[in-house]
Amino acid sequence: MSADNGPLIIGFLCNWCSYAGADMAGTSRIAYPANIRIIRVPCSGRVDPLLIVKCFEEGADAVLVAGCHPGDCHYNEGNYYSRRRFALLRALLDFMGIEKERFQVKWVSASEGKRFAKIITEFTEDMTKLGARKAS
Amino acid sequence: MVKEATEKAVPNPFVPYPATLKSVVDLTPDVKLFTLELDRAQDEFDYKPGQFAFVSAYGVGESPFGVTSVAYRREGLQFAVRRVGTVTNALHQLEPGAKTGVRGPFGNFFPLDDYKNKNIIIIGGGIGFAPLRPVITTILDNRDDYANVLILNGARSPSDLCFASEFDDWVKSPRTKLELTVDAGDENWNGRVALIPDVITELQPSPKDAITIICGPPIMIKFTLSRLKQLGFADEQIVTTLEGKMKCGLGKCFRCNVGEKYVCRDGPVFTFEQISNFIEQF
Amino acid sequence: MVADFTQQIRDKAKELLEKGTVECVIGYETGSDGFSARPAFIYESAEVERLIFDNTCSHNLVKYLLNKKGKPTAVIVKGCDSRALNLLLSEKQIDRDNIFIIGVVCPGVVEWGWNNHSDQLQIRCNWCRQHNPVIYDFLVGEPVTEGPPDDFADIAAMETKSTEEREAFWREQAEHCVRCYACRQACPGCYCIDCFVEQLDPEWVGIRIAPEENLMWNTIRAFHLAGRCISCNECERVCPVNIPLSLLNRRMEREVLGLFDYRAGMSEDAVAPLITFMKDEKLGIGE
Amino acid sequence: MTKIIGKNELESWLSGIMKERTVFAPTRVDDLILFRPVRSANEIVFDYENTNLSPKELFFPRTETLFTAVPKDGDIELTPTIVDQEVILFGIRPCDARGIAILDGPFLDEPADSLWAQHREKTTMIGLSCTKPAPQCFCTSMGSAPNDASNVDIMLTQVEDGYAVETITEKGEKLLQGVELRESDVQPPVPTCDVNIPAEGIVEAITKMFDDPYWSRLADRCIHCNVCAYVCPTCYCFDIRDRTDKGKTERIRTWESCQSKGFTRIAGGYDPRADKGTRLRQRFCHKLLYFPQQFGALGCVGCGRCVIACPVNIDIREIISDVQKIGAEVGQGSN
Repeated sequence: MSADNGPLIIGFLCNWCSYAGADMAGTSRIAYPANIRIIRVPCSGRVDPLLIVKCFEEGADAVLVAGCHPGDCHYNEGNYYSRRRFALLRALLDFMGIEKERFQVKWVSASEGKRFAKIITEFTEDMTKLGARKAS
Repeated sequence: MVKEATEKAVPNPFVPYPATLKSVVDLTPDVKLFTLELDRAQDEFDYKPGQFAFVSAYGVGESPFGVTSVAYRREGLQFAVRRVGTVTNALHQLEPGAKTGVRGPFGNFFPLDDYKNKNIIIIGGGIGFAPLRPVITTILDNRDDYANVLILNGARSPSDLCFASEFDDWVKSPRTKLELTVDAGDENWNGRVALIPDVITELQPSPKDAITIICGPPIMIKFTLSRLKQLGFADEQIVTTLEGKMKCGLGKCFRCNVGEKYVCRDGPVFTFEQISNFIEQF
Repeated sequence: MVADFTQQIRDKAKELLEKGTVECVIGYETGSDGFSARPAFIYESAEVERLIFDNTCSHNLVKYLLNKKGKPTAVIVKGCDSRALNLLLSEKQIDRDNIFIIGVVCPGVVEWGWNNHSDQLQIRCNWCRQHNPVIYDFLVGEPVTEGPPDDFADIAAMETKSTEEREAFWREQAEHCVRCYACRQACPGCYCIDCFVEQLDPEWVGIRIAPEENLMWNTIRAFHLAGRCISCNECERVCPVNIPLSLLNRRMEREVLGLFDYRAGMSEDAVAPLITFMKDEKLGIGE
Repeated sequence: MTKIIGKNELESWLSGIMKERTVFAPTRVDDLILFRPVRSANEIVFDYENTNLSPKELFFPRTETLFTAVPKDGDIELTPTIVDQEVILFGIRPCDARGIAILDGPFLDEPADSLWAQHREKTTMIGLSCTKPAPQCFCTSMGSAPNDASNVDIMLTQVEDGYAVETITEKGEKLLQGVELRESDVQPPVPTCDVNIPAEGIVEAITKMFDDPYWSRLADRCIHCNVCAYVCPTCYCFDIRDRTDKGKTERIRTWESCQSKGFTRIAGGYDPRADKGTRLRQRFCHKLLYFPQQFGALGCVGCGRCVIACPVNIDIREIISDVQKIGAEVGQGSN
């Protein structure tokens, strides 16, 4: 959390849906907070839990993984696997002292530009309320 | 013991000498020749063929490399670095003018004075040729001190042959033969395609008054060694420079030991007679 | 009752070695303190007298089979250890035909330690519902009926703490950790050739042995065991600074049980939860 | 005449020191006994066999920055680490103190390791002799003793009404300035550690049986973790790599153990000690052969920590007697 501009959020966005959704938000001039640093990944299934734990270790206040709605995955099964993986990871992180709210997974399709912006805005507000992570 | 160590404000032996990268030359697709110059004159150090030094890639670490230049030519410190790990990858991204660090010189060296008037056979495989180049440079600069010289340089493919630009000078030198070989040729390669041990059997070098200096991957040394033995070479006539895992070069981290010997301080240059007496088989 | 376990094991080992069914029997022998057991590798039938079985036989011997690939080997497994056999079989790490399994109905194992004449059962025996081996070729002891399902009381207790308290708890444990990797080396589920913690490119976990790096190590190690840990709790036993690793493993075990009704190592051809899925399952994430 | 300091005077003396200098002492941390900085005398544990981890960590930390490299106007500024903190190490056992003294060999051998030298210089050691050696202890067989005071600055030995005080070095004297000690004619007890391990002639024996299959059989049960090396007061192998955080690069030295898989793997993947038997042999040969050959003393002080901590009971004392037996048989045999 850099003191002045609020929580530091890392966002892993799947190239086919969520990243396109973010583009959609941009092209339709919908503003959303700049706290999120977006990393484009081929699929939510590509996101290794190591990446998420590394984000928290390096000082991120929150991490978002956004992918296609189950069934729309460009690679058919990517989000099915990642859904299970992140359900377990969130439980482990919470158990180890990283609040559940700090790690969000959202299914955002390419057409949901508005919804994407809403998600990011709410997420940033929640994280601002929650405050910086003590550890970093 | 502790008293005077701290009193004379013991310098930290792990801090490298600041150096600047003068030039980077591609020797082969994955080997670059780095020329470094120490920033501070008082750090200048003398070194002999066979000695090595650690080169730093700040942010990643440091690795030991045989110094491939010769001190008396004053052309700066040269290292042939093959891109194989994290440090070498980082080094390969450095541009001339980059700041780095050198720690050394470490280890013993090829006792070239003892080889005077002898036939010298120099066998190098791939990047293993890097520590042998200063030996060649020294011998050819004092050509009359030595009898016949046979240089055998082998590599995976023609483009992997190290120091190709110097082959002509070597061949021009009197009583010097240069044999090249590759594991696999390419369309414009009309030279020998064979493994180094087979080339030894083909060339049949005579063990009389001869010293063989060999360096390369362990597998190549193993087979070449047995062929040389078949030709009558005795263990003390065959010299190599061992490659061990090294982290300090100071005989402290105990990563490079082969039995009771430290490769970094007692070596890296050993004769096979010495190596056969190590309690631990390398 | 446990005494004749030893004799049955010795007789079976002698028979297997003399008939040449196996080249080696991996079991337990008495250690250098004359009391607690340690792993034993018996190659000659004359040596079977070294084999023993009592309530200090804590080690999970299954992982040693990874060093005996292609060599017919017998292994002695307790109830919980036997689940590690199914884990490694289902992950194609060992070959069923090369292994002769001597299963032992477990009498419970006491706190293991050199010269530590403890008679207190290990914590894994309190939550144990697997006294009978799940897979065996020869069974020693009479199968027992298991108690009520495990209530994961230790995990519930930890969850009563606030997030800050939990964060502080694991941070302090991470300060003790010296990264000796005994937990990984003892774990039958940890057999990667190049473990992520030692990878240099990318360097996931830095070189420092420091709380931040240690936290990352313990978190990902626990995650890699999610849906695979068979709760033999050897990781916690071997830790030189007594980090309660079972809390992490069992938190994942409870989550996997809850979400996928799956317990690791229960059958040879089980499919681990993270390498399969059900299209329309609701896991309370992403909606 | 024996000088005595009462328990309360000892505690008030230590509390006084704590005001200006950091005092490390054995404290209970969960169910471990570890050397930790203490803020008050009542945190100190006095009746303990030995700490779980050895005090070597105060001189050779598990992680230490050798120097920092910071880019500064076109150049890279190297700043070697300076140890400026004066430390008092209270409650170090004689075997551990011998371990530290032994490690002066490799670390202060030319070119001396400046960090180890500074730690040694800045640390004053107050030893606590053992009243009742534990079952795993075998210090007398390794050249130490429960009351060996030769490697500490001050040696305390428990007596009925306090501690007998023996001042060994001037560092100890300086620390004791202004502390009045009672004279008494009570003789401090001389505890014995009567475990006898046949370490005599171990160097010759282990040389003879170096290639014996004993090592690979022993390595069967070894799981190759690093516990034995990290609890040991005389293991000193290390690894070096860089770490960069927000532009500042540090060259970090950390503990490493010969049992780790990549310990001797060189570029290109060749590993001269790939198989288990040779790696396990390396550990015991370093302590019982290479170290004595280079520095004279055995590389083991008999503290018994590895005996307790090894998950599969690889007991160095059992190995020493095995090596002697096999060395003798090999002796009469072929060579």
